[in-house]
Amino acid sequence: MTVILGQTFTGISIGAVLLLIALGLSLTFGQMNVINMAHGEFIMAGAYTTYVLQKSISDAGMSLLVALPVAFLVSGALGALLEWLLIRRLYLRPLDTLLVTWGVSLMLQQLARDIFGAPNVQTRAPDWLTGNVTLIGGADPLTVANSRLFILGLAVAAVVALASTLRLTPLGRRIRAVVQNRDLAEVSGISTARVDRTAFFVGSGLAGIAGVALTLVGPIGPTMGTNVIIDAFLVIVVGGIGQLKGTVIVAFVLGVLQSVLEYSTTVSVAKVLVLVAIVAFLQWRPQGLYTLRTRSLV
Amino acid sequence: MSSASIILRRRFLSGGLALTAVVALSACGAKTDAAGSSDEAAQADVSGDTVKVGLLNSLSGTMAISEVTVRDSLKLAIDEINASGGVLGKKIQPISEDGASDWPTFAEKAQKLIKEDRVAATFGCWTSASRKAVKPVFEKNKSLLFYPVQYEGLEQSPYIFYTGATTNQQIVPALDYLKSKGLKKLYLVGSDYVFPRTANKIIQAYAKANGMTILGEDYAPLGSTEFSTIANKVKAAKADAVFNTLNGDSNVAFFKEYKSAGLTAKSLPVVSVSIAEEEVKSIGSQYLAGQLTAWNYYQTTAGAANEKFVKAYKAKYGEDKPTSDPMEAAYTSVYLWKAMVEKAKSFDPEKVKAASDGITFDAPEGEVTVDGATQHLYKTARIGEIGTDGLIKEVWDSGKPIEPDPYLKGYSWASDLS
Amino acid sequence: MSGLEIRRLRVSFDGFTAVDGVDLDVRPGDLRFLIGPNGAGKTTLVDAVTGLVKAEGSVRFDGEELLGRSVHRIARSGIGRTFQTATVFEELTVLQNLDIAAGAGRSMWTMLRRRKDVPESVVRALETIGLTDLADSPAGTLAHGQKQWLEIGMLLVQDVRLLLLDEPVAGMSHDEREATGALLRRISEERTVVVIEHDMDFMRSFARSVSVLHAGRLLSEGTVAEVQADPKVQEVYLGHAAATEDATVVQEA
Amino acid sequence: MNPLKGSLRPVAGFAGAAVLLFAVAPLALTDFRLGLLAKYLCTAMVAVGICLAWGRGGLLTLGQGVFFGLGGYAMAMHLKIADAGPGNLPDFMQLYGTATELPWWWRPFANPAFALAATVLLPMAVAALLGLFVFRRRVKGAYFAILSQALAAAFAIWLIGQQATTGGTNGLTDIQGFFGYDLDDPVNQRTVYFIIAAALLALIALARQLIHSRYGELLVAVRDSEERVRFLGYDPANVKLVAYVVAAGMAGLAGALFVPAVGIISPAMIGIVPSIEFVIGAAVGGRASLVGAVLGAIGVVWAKTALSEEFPAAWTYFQGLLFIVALAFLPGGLASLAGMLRRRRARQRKATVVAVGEAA
Repeated sequence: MTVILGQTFTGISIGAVLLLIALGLSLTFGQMNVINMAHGEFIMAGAYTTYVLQKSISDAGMSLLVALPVAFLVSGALGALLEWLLIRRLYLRPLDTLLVTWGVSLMLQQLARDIFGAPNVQTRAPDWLTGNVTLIGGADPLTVANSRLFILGLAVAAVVALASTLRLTPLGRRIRAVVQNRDLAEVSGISTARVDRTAFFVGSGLAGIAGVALTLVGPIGPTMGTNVIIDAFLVIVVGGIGQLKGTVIVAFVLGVLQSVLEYSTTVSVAKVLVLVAIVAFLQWRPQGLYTLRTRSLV
Repeated sequence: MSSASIILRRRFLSGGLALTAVVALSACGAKTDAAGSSDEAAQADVSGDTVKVGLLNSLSGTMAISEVTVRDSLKLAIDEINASGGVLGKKIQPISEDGASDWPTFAEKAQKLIKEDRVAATFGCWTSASRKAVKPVFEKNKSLLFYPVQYEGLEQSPYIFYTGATTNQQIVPALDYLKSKGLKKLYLVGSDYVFPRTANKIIQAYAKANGMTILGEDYAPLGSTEFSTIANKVKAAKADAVFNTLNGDSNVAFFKEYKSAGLTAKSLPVVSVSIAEEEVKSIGSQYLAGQLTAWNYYQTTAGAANEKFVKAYKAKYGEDKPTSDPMEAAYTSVYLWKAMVEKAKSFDPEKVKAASDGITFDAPEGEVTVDGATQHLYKTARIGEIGTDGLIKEVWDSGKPIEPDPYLKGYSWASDLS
Repeated sequence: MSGLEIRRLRVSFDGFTAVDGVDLDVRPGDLRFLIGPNGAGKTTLVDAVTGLVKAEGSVRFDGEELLGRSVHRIARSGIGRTFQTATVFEELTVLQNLDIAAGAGRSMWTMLRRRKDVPESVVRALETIGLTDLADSPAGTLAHGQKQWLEIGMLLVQDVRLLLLDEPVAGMSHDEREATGALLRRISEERTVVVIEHDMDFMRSFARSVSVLHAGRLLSEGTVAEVQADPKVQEVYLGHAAATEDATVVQEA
Repeated sequence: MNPLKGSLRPVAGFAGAAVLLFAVAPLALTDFRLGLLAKYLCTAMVAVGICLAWGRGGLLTLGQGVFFGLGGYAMAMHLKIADAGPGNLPDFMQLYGTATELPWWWRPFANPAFALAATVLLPMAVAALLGLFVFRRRVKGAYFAILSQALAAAFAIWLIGQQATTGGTNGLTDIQGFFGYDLDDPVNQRTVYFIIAAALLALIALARQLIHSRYGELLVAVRDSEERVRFLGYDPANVKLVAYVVAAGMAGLAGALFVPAVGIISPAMIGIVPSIEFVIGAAVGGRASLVGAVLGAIGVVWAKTALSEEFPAAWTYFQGLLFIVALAFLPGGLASLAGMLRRRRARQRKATVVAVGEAA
């Protein structure tokens, strides 16, 4: 019983990491239909931001909290720059965007290697994040790591913030208008170019926040982004384009599925099985869990 | 190798395939100039006043993290040797090639070094996979490779010198150490590749013979960074110690998760065989303090040779750069080659091999001796404890260099292994 | 009975009903115009007939049920359509466009060989649509009206028995409209033709019969004169050109 | 247009390529460089398939590594069994495995005819199965690309996990013979090169035939407007499936011939990164042009070897930059530059003709 509960909690915490990574993509890929393979490197930028800040702010907790907004700005600025330099020329060619941004991701990785060195770098986690909370005591205590709870909280906060931005603010309304009908939005006086850039800024900024979170659980190095990017894209594909709720549900479902399968088989087998499950799922719902219905031909 | 003899040394020409008749014609025409010489082993070019050696390391890709440090210490040794007069009066000219963390590329670059650059010897490779990829290249061309990383044993190529530890100089002593401390229930965690799987097979056999129990064995794909489930499994198993053969990035995620799960070096110590000073630096002593490692060398190893090595390395590459076991083995390998060449008075690989037995060198790790029969080194095993300062402090050593035994022939419990 | 036979057709998207129980019969030789204000469900009806959207009810053509079949199977049973915005294969030549349209039934062997000569039907279609001179130009370089003709030509070589045309004369000049109308009239002698159109003048000139859709339902049906006299239609098209004047035009035609 | 010239040009092109590959290259290059060229030509074979599937069919196949690997492993498994000799296990199985006999799924590969057929048919069968699932359900564009990548990753992970039977990360190494011929012998190595060169030319001819056939026209039609094709009575899923399966077969053959040329096949050739690297050559040279894709593929791997010998870090920047420039600013690849030049020349000629006409 403890095992099942424990794995469910583990799954939820894996899901929270996955969600945080995929959330920015749900905006750039899900809403704007841009496949940005350099998203992983924006995550990396967020993680390195934490590392750099910790050099000047010695208190680990303080630097982590400061890193959140700073990483958002750093990665967001990188994203907006990328959008301005390249992506805006490619909105009609999503597959070319994929390959172009893959090239960008290669260059950013090498840049990180040249700046910070090829080896991973370390950050210190604040003491209040290294312990764990006991949920069920006894001989086989069920514990949840503080860092994982922190990430879960961060993911929930980011989802709420993104959802309310999209729903309640003028910016959100503009983004949704552009997603639904670009031409109409343009003639209604919305500067689609500015909306695109802003949306890209926010989506990439969220990657920066994910990067800060990842410093708590994983390595910080030039290749940290590539390790997670495909999983994140799969979350969006299965969740359905343009739907935040799909992303949230699927991130947690895949997290739990992965952790349960890992427990009962091996990590390798679990990874392969999860992929098979995804292909099978797409047979059933080729457009993902939730879809926006449109009447367009393409 | 037995398999080679089965193949007839046939040529396509004599086979007379109709399909390739035209092709064969032009093959004949083209053959005369090149094939005559390349039929034999590629000759090292030692005609000038320099001698070329190859440095074959991944300078890009996932393995670059580790292999660049090896390349750096190889260069350090070469510089030192050149400054003191070179080898047989010739300056060493290193030719560095990037294996790009890709095994077929390693094979390609090894060929280039041997055939195009005509190097006298090659130093490098890190992963077993890259070594397996280049092994036939060195054997076919009768050229020498010095391999500086601890590995899984069960190999003895006539053209490779293994200057890192084999299993009986690292894993077996680590198990002896655990046994002596009364830690008898082990959990095995490793990356999914050759070294951990073979190491764990050896550990299983050792455990069976020594009254230890293995409570679980888990592998994560190379580069995997999600370890919460494995940490849960380890925690639930209630073992005495964890034997860790994870590689690279995975270690960072594993130790962060390990601490989060409330496991400590006191409650459940981890013995790692792939975590050296460089890795400690990237994981953070916050997560590692108190955990154990098994190697033949630490930056803190006592002795004048090591003091000199550490000082020279830091002077050349930076004060914050630690030295580690594979770096030390690489550094040592160049000096060993120099000693062999000088003893043989020739760069010819066959003569160098013949001269190798009994060569000793006062290495940073202590004295090492080449065992000509296995082409491995006598090395001292050392167990270290990671300190809060990020350095590894030695807590036990084998007292004297251990004779290399790559096939574990001297251990009765290992008779089924190969 | 042959021709197109639609019964109780219903199409809904996420709770919104675009076509709400439409019955429609179009006989061979008819040139039926489908009119109605924006959002009346005209295009959705055509989408349903051609299998693009899921629908309830029944759609039969020459006695065969179409609903539930996949798009390409419906196309193979002799039903072709065009789109509001002309959709031709821009990177292929006019000839290649027509050749592809002519070849849905070709064997694997034929497909894997080069086109040695131009099929007879393609030559005829090129003449019919007046693009013989442009046969080797990429379709992307055609003028808007020419693209629409090419689309019609593709339906001709496809040898469909039912043509569903979505605003075929939008953006055409007066002469082009006349030519298109004449072409449609000729085609409709052997086939069933349904045209969605907003252009009332064009409709009055060429329609043999008219169905009016409004809010997903069939509002009125009959000849141009009958439909224009229908007060329900006048109500929907309130503010449009006076019905009486239109009626006289129709009588003259 | 001059019809005679139109039909002669490809023949002349093939003849020129044949002279280059069969006479000039073997005479001009050392054995080592010729071996490298053999490796590059294998990449070019994959690019031929990519040109068909992606350039013509719009299917961004980011999983070609899987098919390359299937072909390579099928070949290498046979060669390993043959190297070991009858009754013996391949060396790595003795080392890492516990089994005393060949696993059941290895056994058929002992038969050379089966193994040879499998190098092409196995990738094609896998592609057909996958394509059937994916295309029928109209999973396309980005979804297809991402699924392909995930597939490549999963296949590599699976192979690595099966160390006792697949050699794990090491892959299958130390291949000594090729159907009884010693690969150590430079003459045989040279013959392997000739086989590869001939196979590449054959694949180019096959792809050319497909591209210029009615099917090739239909494929472009599907790429540009899948829905429209459907309304013409075709099932686009089948049209795409053919291109995907043929491209998979080509990648499989390339993988199979890579094995005797390089002597190793490993999961390092299969995952996400190598799969993308297969695409880059075609993208740089011109995805829709056969000549462009082939030359692009050869050029890019050549640049990789040349540049990474001199400046390993610079290679990464250069590779990234290649992707960006080729795709963002020159979507037709270098081949489109040639096309532009030709058009400009044609315009100039026309202008001259007009001028002459006016003068007269």
